[in-house]
Amino acid sequence: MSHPAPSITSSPYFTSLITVFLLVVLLGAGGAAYPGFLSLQVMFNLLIDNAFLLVIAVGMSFVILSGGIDLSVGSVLALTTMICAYMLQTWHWNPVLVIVVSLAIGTVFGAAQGALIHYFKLQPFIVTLAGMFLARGLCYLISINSITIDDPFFVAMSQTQLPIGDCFISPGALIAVALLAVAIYVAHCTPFGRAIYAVGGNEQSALMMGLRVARTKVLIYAFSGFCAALAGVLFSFYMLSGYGLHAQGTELDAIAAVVIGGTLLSGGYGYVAGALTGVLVLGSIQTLIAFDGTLSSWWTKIVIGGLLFIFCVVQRVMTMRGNKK
Amino acid sequence: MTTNLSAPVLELRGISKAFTGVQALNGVSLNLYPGEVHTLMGQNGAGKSTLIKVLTGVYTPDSGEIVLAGRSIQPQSTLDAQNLGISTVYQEVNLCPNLSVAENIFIGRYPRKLGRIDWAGMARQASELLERMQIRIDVTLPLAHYPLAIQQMVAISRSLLVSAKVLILDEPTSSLDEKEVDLLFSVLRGLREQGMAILFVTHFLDQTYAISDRITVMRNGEREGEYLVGDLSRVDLVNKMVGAVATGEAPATAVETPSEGTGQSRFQSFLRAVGLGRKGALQPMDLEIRQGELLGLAGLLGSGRTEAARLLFGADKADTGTITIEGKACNFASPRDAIGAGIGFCSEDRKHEGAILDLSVRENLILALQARMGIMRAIPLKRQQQLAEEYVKALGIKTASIETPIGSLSGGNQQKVLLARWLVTDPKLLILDEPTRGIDVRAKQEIMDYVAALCKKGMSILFISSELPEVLRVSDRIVVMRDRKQGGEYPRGALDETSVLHVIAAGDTHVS
Amino acid sequence: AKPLVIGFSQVGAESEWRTANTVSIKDAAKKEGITLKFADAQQKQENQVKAIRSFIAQRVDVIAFSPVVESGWDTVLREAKRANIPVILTDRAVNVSDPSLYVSFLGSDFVEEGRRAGRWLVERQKKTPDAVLNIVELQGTVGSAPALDRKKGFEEVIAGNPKLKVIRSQTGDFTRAKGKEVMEAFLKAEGKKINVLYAHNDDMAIGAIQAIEEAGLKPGKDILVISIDGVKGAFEAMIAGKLNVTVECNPLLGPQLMQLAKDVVAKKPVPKRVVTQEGVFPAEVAAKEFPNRKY
Amino acid sequence: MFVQHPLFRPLAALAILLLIDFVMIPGFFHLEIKDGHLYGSLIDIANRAAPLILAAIGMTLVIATRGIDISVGATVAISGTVAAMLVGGTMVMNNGTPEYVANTPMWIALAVAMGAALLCGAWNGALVAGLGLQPIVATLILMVAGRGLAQLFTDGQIITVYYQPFFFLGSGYLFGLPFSLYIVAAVFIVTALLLRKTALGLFIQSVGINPVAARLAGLKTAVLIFFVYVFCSACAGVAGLMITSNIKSADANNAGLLLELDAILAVTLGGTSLAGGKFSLAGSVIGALIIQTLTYTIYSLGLPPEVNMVVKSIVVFVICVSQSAEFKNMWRRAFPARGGKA
Ligand SMILES: Nc1ncnc2c1ncn2[C@@H]1O[C@H](COP(=O)(O)OP(=O)(O)OP(=O)(O)O)[C@@H](O)[C@H]1O
Ligand SMILES: Nc1ncnc2c1ncn2[C@@H]1O[C@H](COP(=O)(O)OP(=O)(O)OP(=O)(O)O)[C@@H](O)[C@H]1O
Ligand SMILES: [Mg+2]
Ligand SMILES: [Mg+2]
Repeated sequence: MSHPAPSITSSPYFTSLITVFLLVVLLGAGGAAYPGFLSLQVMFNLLIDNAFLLVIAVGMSFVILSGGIDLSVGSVLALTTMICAYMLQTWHWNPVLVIVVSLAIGTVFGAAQGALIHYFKLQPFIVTLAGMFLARGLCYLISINSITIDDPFFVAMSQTQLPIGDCFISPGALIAVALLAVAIYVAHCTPFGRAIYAVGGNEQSALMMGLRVARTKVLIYAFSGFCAALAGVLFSFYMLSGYGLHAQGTELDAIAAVVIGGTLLSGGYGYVAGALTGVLVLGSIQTLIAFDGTLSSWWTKIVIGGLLFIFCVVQRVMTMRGNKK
Repeated sequence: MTTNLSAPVLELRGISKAFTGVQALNGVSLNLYPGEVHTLMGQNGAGKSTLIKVLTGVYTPDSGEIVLAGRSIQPQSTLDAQNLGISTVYQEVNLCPNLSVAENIFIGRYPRKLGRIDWAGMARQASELLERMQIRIDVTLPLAHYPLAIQQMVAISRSLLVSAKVLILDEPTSSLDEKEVDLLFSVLRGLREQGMAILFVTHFLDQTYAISDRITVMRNGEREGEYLVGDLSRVDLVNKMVGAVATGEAPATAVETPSEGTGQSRFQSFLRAVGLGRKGALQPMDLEIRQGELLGLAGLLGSGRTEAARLLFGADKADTGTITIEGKACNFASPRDAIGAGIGFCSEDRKHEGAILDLSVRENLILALQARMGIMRAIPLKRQQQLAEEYVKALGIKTASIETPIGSLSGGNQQKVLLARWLVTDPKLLILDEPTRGIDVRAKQEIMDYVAALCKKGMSILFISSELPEVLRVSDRIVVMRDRKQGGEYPRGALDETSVLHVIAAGDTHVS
Repeated sequence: AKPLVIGFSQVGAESEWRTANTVSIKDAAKKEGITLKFADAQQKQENQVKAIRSFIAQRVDVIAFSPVVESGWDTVLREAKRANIPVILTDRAVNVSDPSLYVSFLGSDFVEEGRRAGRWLVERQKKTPDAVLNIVELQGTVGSAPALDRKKGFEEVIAGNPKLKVIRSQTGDFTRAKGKEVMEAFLKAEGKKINVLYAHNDDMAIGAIQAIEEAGLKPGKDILVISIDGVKGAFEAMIAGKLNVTVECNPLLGPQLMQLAKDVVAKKPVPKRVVTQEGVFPAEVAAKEFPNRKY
Repeated sequence: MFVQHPLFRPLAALAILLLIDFVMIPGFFHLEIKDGHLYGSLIDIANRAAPLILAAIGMTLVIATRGIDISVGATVAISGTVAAMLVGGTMVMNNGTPEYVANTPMWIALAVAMGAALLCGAWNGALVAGLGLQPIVATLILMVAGRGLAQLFTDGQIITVYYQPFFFLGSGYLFGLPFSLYIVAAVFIVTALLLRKTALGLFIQSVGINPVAARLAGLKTAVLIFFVYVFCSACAGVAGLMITSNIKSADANNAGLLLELDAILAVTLGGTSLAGGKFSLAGSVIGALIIQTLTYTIYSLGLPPEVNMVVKSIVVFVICVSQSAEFKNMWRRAFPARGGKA
């Protein structure tokens, strides 16, 4: 098409750069308004507290890039915390084995959803919505109580603070960042990653070009399931408990993070690294509100909505401007 | 030339395929020999594309056998077919618009370096590959940046990359102009020398005779016959496609004389564009379209014809210039405004900018008319059906019924429906961007006659086509575009094919 | 001197009860001249953890919070301890390996509330000693601490009485709409067999009362209605004779919390557990008590 | 053929659910006359499904344009609280008999509440159609902030309404049937007529399937998309009034919570693709009925609440899979004899 195609196509990096720029502005504004906001530890806390969200958002990026959606991730996260807690506390399994098994369960769960989506040509939204109910429901079947984890390995992972200067970072945050790095590599430097983009661009064409669409789609959802389970493990480290009500609505946060990071929900356009920006934006908004400390519950919601609004609108307007040039 | 002594590399035996309501293929057989270019011809909806899709695993045949190099095969997917050594370019461009041009060529078989994709190497190879077709573009930009013709070349390049035994090209030349076609043919000839078997679909008789060794003619889902090129005259070929008794005259050579050059003065100015331009797309140009005139827009690929048309129609916003219609200044913010002023625009990219695939023929056909009438004044169903039936008949659209989704029509028939969409609105000015793309010889003739008749009744037409002879034949006046700007304006008869090419190539040479 | 700074992480604003709780704390802080850093967690534990981390980063004097859930607080509380910031729990308890991680817990005992509801019913049953009372239960959100505890306490008490039988138990998510919807289904399925409704909070009871009325029965008479919390709506229902009893769960923790915080900072010894004063309000006293209700 | 009709599968799913109820739950189909109106499980289901049906009708059009609206629940909360606050009413004890007085005339209250809902829709529409934000983020903003606004209005309290006529909307009866059903029927019929008698249906589908082509054919795509979001919010607004009226109070935090998910689920169960384009209004209604029947069944069966979600998810999986074309093919392959004879 000779006319200017959808803005994001004409300068792929542009939106992402704007997002980063706006994030910096957001943090700067916070620093100016609240003393102590711009300390290194607060920045690290952003990563520590949102490690699980970042992991989920990475998986979600793959799914969204392929033109799908995965609503089950929050529930799979909760289910994983539950499974971990149950296996550790009731069966007293070796923690490493527990982690491996729960990651495997999450992966299989995701793959099963992917298979349903692909082979029965079902809509991702509905399949993963049912998957969301199922995973949540399974939590309650294991136990409706929360289960506290006191396994020494988990406790150590929870309480270890890796010092950086006079600040610290948690192992969970490092795992999340490592996963992000791997995911970026996979998305941009491996045929599998490119197949994801191709499927997201046009599934029919991808099929006609001879790509293994079936395998790719099942793998994408399996990966998302894996990420959700890994996030669950990180969450177990973080909270040291398994609970069916953990991480409610996290799927929406993850989707929002990915979309704010510049990825198009219709698939095919965006960067996995955008997940990090998106997560940091959401995290900074929350931190800002916590530092402010005067907002009532409803003002909290309104302000989150308002900041999201400003952010999205500025991002959009700047993108349009930039592309006109 | 083919040696019939060698065994066929690919044999189709009695292939049948039915869709709901249509027997698309009925016991079709075909032999494809190594080292030949085999052209498949037939009217729109004859079953050519379906045959190719059956052959490459997109559809499963209801009955029949596919034999490749003596072995019976049942490809389940395009991937299967590729692995078996069958490389295909389908009729509708099947590439990913979000990926870069280079990726579209290489996806599925990336050059690797230390296990990871070698981006630089890939871009280099892609550029080289396209350069062989004399296309010099930035291969790292997304495919969606480029016009359809470029996309088609990319699809072809992609298919050439595989070391295949069989290469199938379904109407690869439908939006290419002569230069590109020549380049493509020289590549194909090279491949033929190397013993590749090439199955080629086109509606252009010239191209058929220029490249084929053998022709299979299809009619109504059946094989009419298989001929050596030398044994079949053009007239015979057309008659066999159409299924009529020989009349002794090939339709393609019939010359229509729309209006005499002397009648110029009877045209009144309808639309006048002054300094119309858009940064990066079209340099400011002047254009006048007169009432009842068929104005041809000639030029090479990427010369800016489509862009000019889109600006006139308000599909893109012009940075500079003014448009006046019948003396009144107009400012089109959207296609809707242009339609309100009596303009219609049939886009060259039917898959992305024309057809609403899941909707029926009827709904597609009345869409623009309904849009113009507004949302509240729904056209009564009876009237819709009547209009649809009328145009299906007038343009010879082959469809099971007017309620069939347009997506299940053959490519050429979709094109006719989209043309009809604009004809029903009875516009004062109709902009046709490659309107006959993918339409068979006979129908093309009929459509152009139809259009010319409308012109006589006072409709203005802006006609864009990559087929120079066609432009020359039907236009009252020709504007030549070059490098995204106007390269001269010529009255009917002032140019012939060579002189146009000359103008396009050399600039403003004045031809008497 | 510098005003005392308290960081308080609230669960959310999911019910009237919670809102009253928030208001009480904010008002008390203002009255005492204490700077309150308030953070709303929107019912998510992870948000509470984030808020507590940010309180630590801001070096507040005291951290107080109403935990969304009991478990999972070890790590962040350890961080608070390392930063030498005392922690006070309100409303709900936590389950930590090291009790020194918090200095005091101020709040109601959900199990006890359940027991009180049960005891009222056991007393009531004595009036009609021969009749079997069929109970339907509207639980709170599945897995939430008040739902689990109120169920547990109630069951504990009625377990000894063979005439009291829970025949249906389903979650009503603590809301009026769900309470009504579930009660409708109960009424269709069990009909006149239902004698008692036990709802884990007033809102569900109020919704269910509407369902009972629409079924042509008289709440409070044909079906006894017991609920917990003691919000205004419940008192109105009692005055109208539609609710039999509500067990109070006092949200007005503000003044007590501020006092505790001041004591903690002044290094005075504080009790590890402060139970709030709560009553049981049967319908008979409702009219008299109604004007005293603040929420 | 009848079996190939797109509504056949959703209807069959609903029928099977009802059949299970018939077998498992005694008296499920029992209807009696109580206080001059029909009373029974079926009436409950229809009554309870009414807000969901409304939300699903609005959502169908949004989805048909390739959009999505996740702010439906927040809009429900806003319209509900606005109406409840304005109508309000006080219970005045007059010689021991309670009397009810409205604060604001009810029709004004309803009009303002609907106005608020339309504003929500206009907001969403402006963000999606005007600014070109992605529908899911555009509506996420209202989803988050809307509930906060509603709570701000009410100060976090549950607003109880003490004004009898207001209750008619959600729990009144007309000719023996719940009044809400008449509202739903009216909205459904008006929408269906609008789609049938004007070109709206054609335009919405065109925009959903191929927005670029639709624009080139002369459609006002932006106006259409804007309208669709306003319409969806209007439906949600009515649903909010209904819910508020039904429980005689407005609970800003919980009213319509997760209604958007159920509405989307209803639309998909009804056979409309989230990819936009072809849609079925009747299908969405059936989808909503399926969901409500399922919920009611779970309550009636006496299952412990822990298994609610597992049961729900499995039923959704089964319905979806059995509706897919691939499943039909597999079935045919597995039982070729029957397929051959048919
Ligand atoms: N997916 C489908 N569903 C239903 N009918 C189809 C489908 N694909 C093709 N057909 C029908 O099969 C017949 C043959 O179509 P096909 O595309 O093979 O024609 P063609 O010879 O390639 O025509 P053209 O020259 O216009 O491309 C047409 O009548 C068409 O309507
Ligand atoms: N040979 C080429 N080399 C580089 N760019 C090209 C070439 N051909 C076309 N283009 C691209 O063509 C676009 C403009 O084409 P436009 O569609 O306006 O011209 P056109 O004359 O209508 O061409 P077409 O005949 O393909 O419709 C530009 O975006 C340009 O990048
Ligand atoms: Mg074809
Ligand atoms: Mg062009």
